[in-house]
Amino acid sequence: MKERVVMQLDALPMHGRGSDSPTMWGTLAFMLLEGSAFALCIGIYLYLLVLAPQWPIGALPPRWPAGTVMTVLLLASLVPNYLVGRWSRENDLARVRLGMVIMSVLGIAPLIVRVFEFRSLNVWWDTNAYGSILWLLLGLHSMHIATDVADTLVLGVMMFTRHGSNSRRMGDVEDNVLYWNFVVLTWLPIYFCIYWIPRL
Amino acid sequence: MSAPRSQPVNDTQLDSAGLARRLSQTWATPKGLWGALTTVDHKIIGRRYVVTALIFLALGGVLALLMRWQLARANNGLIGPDLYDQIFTQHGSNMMFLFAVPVMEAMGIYLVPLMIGTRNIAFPRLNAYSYWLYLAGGLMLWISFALDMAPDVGWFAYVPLSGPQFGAGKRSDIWAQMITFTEVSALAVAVELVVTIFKQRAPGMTLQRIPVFVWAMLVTSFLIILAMPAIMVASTSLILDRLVGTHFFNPAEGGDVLLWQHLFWFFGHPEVYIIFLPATGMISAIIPTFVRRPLVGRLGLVLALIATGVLAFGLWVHHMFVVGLPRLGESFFTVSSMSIAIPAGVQIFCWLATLWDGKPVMRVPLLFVIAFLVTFVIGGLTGVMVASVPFDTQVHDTYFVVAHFHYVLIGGAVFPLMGALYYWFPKFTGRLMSERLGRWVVSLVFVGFNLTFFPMHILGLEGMPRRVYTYSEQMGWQSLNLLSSSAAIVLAAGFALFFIDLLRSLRRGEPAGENPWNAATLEWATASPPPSCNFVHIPVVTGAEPLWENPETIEVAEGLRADRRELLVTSLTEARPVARESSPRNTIWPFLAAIATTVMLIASIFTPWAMVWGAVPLAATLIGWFWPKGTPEDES
Amino acid sequence: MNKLRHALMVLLVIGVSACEREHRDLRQDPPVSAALESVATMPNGIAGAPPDVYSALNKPFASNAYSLNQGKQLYSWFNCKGCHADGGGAAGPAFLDGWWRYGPGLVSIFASIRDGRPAGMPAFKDRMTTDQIWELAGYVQTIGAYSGKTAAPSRNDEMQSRPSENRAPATVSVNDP
Amino acid sequence: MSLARLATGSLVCLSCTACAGWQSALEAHGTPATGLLHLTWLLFVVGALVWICVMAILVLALRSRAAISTQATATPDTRVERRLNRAVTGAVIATALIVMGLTITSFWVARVLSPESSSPLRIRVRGYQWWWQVTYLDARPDRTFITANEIHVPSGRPIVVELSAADVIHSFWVPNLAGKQDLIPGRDNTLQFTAREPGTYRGQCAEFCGLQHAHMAFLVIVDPPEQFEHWREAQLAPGASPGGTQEQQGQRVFQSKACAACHTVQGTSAAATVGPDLTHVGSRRYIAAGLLETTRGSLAAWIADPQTLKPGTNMPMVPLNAEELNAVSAYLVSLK
Repeated sequence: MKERVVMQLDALPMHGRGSDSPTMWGTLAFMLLEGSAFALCIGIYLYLLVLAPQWPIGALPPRWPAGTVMTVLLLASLVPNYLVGRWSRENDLARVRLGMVIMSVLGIAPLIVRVFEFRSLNVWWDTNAYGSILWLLLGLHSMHIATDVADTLVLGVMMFTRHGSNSRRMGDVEDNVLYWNFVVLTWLPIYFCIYWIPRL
Repeated sequence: MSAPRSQPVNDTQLDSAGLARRLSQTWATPKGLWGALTTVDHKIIGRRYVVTALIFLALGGVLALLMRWQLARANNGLIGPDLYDQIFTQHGSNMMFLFAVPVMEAMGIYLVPLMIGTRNIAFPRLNAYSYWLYLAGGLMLWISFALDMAPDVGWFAYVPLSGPQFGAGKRSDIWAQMITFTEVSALAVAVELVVTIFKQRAPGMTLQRIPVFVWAMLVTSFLIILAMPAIMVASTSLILDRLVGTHFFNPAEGGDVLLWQHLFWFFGHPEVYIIFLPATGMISAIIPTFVRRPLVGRLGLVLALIATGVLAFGLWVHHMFVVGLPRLGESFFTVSSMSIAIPAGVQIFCWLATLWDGKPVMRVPLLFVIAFLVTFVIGGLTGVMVASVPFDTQVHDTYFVVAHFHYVLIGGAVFPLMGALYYWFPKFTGRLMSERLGRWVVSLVFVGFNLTFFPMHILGLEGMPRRVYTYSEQMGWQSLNLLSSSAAIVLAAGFALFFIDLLRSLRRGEPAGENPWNAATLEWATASPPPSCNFVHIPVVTGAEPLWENPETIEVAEGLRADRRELLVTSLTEARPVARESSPRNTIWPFLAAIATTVMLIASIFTPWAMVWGAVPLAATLIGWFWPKGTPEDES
Repeated sequence: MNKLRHALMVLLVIGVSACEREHRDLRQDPPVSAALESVATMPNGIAGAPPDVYSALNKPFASNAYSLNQGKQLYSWFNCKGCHADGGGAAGPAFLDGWWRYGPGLVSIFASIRDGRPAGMPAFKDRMTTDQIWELAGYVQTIGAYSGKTAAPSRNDEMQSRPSENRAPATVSVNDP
Repeated sequence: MSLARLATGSLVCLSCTACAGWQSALEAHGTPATGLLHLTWLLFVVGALVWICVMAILVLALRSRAAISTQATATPDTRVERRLNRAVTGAVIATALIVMGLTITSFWVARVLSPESSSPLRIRVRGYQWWWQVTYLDARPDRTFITANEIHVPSGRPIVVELSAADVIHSFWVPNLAGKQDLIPGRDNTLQFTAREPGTYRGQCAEFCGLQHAHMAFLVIVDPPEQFEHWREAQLAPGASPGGTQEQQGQRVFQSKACAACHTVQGTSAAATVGPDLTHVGSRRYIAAGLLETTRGSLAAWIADPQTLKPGTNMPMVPLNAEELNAVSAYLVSLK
């Protein structure tokens, strides 16, 4: 077919940021996917709760200190997270490097606290269905923290290499910031489910 | 800084022949094994997906013939119960997870980028990874079948039969792990399609101008994203119950047997719409071309797609009408199950109106559309019948339901798929499939299908339950089963002829130009088979039927670079150009990551620690995958 | 070329072993069952040699998932729980601690079940068929196993009393909380 | 043409197989099956009418022909477009009305068919892997008894079957009398029906439950009320003591061999509950859950080699010599 040129594209930037970046939309889609998995696990928790004559089954409710420390830690990490997002939008390499180090630390800390959380659940995964769903919920969220921390660490190291000064990497930092917000926000309903519903 | 970068070459600096040569070199996939393992071209991966899925269709079909042979006579000794259980479970799991969903997604992978005028799918490396994972899952299931350790608990593996106490050995674990393989690959493709359709449409392709097939793939992708996590949570908890002793489905320790059915069918019913909606998209693409006029009620069709997608999540309990749920719950699901017939009605009537006003061209793709309309309406009506709770108590888990879902799956999805393959085969290979053989295929398949599955409605009402490996001669089911079994041979002959035509036309098919059917959508604006970069210049769209509005010339945009892989990112609703995004080159990392995932998943059937030490190589391959390679695609 | 042949050989071996573990042998020919009866026990009735037909059958009762699962069903059907509980031991001795008063061998467990033992273990010679006794013996051996077999059965849909046989060694985790 | 041949073919098959319909939903001998049969015919007629209308539209729409090369009309004129849109909207509204009508009919039928009736006969059916344990309850404990695979009920009286599962999910379904209801481990379901006229109606497990799901049948034998009471008294009596010498030897073999370790015969030392209760096995029409008619020969064949007849069954192959086998089968068939 003959072609008739009606539009020139060379003025466009070589890499879109924010809602123009396909990777941001990809992150959103994966958040929707994992969000529905979390919602289903909370659904299972409530389904088993409704069925059980007494909840929690044959165990004391989990000791809440470790979980609360985790929640405070995660919510606190939102502040540096927001800053890193803003610095990356401004392509400020020095501050982003600092921010990534902070976010790496603020990613590993929850994993350590999470070990204490597992010990304060007062139930094993194979004790009964209550224990099983508790460990599934906590395990699934821990996996998401671990994968996001690994992503933050790799991205952090990358910012210190020659690849760091590329605006594409700044886009990746923005996506990582977006995903960490998701990891923190999905923790809130799980926290309420695990620690406070048995005490209602 | 790194080695001095070569001067950027813009497509405006080259003449059209030089540009085509340079682009095909930039987007090329090397020949040989290394090229095959590292390709990220959506056309190669899409074609590979379709071929693999069709091989699984053929294998599953052979299993169906074995079942029909065993059921042809009462008290037949051909196949024992253990092998029969493996065969019907393998037939079901293979058709649903290894053929139907992947082949519909594969048609999307191949066609969506071409129909929206872009050069590759979004996240092409993820696309390669998804194929390798799908292939690994398929091989695992079929090798287990060859080793007499295939799952034997039915394609929906109800607990407690598939649970820790009654599911001896590793058979149910293999089923659950096959789910993990196919679901991760399906989710990956769904994410790619959503982002491709949202962000990489040709300039000017507003929401009203998106082809209905692309709308169908978009709604299907959202169905996958929201439904598949349910089956992944279900199969994960089943493996945890069997391997580390959790109690999700153990009634004695607070679990519940029905929790499995709720989780499975919350995914199960959207799954059948994940298979059906792309088929409606194919019908909506074939009909306009073969009646020489645009679709009637295009907006109605798109809204019907969305309505079907939303309603699909609200009717899973109609699979559980006889498990003793409270009557109020069941009646809610009767309403939702019946009401999903309305969007289906909208689609059927829009197609009929288009056929009514158009000038039908009796070529093979339209014959398959007619076969679809005749068969699917029967399937849809029996669907409305089983939505009624009292009637369902008589026909649930009988051959009536087997007949219903074959009418809506073979009639509703495989017929449109075969029509679509006849329709797009020239675009895939540059050659037309044979019209003469095609007519034989349609008639054999149509007659064979109806004579095989219509008697099953009667068998079901006469009390023949599902999944029985034999029956006694006193039951009076002998003659209908014999009719069904002999007709299955006609159906198999039809499919065999279809595969023969497919293979024969690869070399000896009549060469087809760019647009053999004078169709309207963008994929017919480029060569057949399309060059590696799809479009030398990105097309600009001004109407819903671009090639019918100006048949001779096509408006294009220029300004993309030719020395690196570039495609256009546009805004979500108006498709305004916003950026020149790069598309990754060939890379081996997705293949290595898929191998690491496969090793981890298969090893985790035997020991839970495999998830821990298996994660290390997986992390390594993922880091290798994402680490920037310093190619021109990385500039910004 | 021999690298490929070597890889195929490895796959074949894995395949055959998987085949053995997962095969459902529903019917034992009567002569084979009769042959399985002839166990040569030592004079004190503790250890002994299995009949050679047992190894000809490729030792199904210790490695076949279906026969171990049937053994677990027989364990609850014939009320072994009455004296041995879930393996923790009550009136009868425990199996979980991995200490076998009459030896850990499959033959001595078979002999214990078939001929009974002095301190109160009844003889099941006329109460169970030979295949059933072998299946039960194979299963009882997995309760006290130190490392979980791939073919070992998983938990029952009953109250949880201890980690299931496929999560051996049960002894270690039974003691801590 | 193929459709016409198909329709006549299926109608012919329909007629000749209806005679053996003792497990067919198309033969109703009780409530709610009769109501369900009417609903089936209604749904079939409505469905057939809708299908015929749609096919008529399709055939008429395909009457004109064209070649693929004919020029496509990119923008058809709006008047035709508006007329077609109105036709489609009309058809969709018709679909909605039909669907609403069917929904309301379904609710009405569901409500009509499940009346709460007074003083039903309560029978407890418990599903095992691949047979049915039937327990007749009574106010006085000594008048409750256990049987297997065959359920006698009085005609004309409402029956409530309490369903529970011992291992996996099964489904209790006797199409001539009622729709199916699942037996779910950990849950108690009930099914209610009333048999109108006496007769023998066959049912079968309808939820895949493992190797022998195909041979897990049961009979519902509807007797006139006084014949039912007579049968019930007979079932309460302990097992008949063996008459002839062969039957006595059979009883001795039964008690000494592995049989007594799984089965119960009331009034004898055999009291194990792993397998079905054999106190009145001779009076049942079938053995092994509807697999074989009850005769001395079938009993001998079943005891001699159960795995060949029902591969995967939990019944072991107890080694008996010919004389013991004859004696045991004579004894069992004498337990009327």
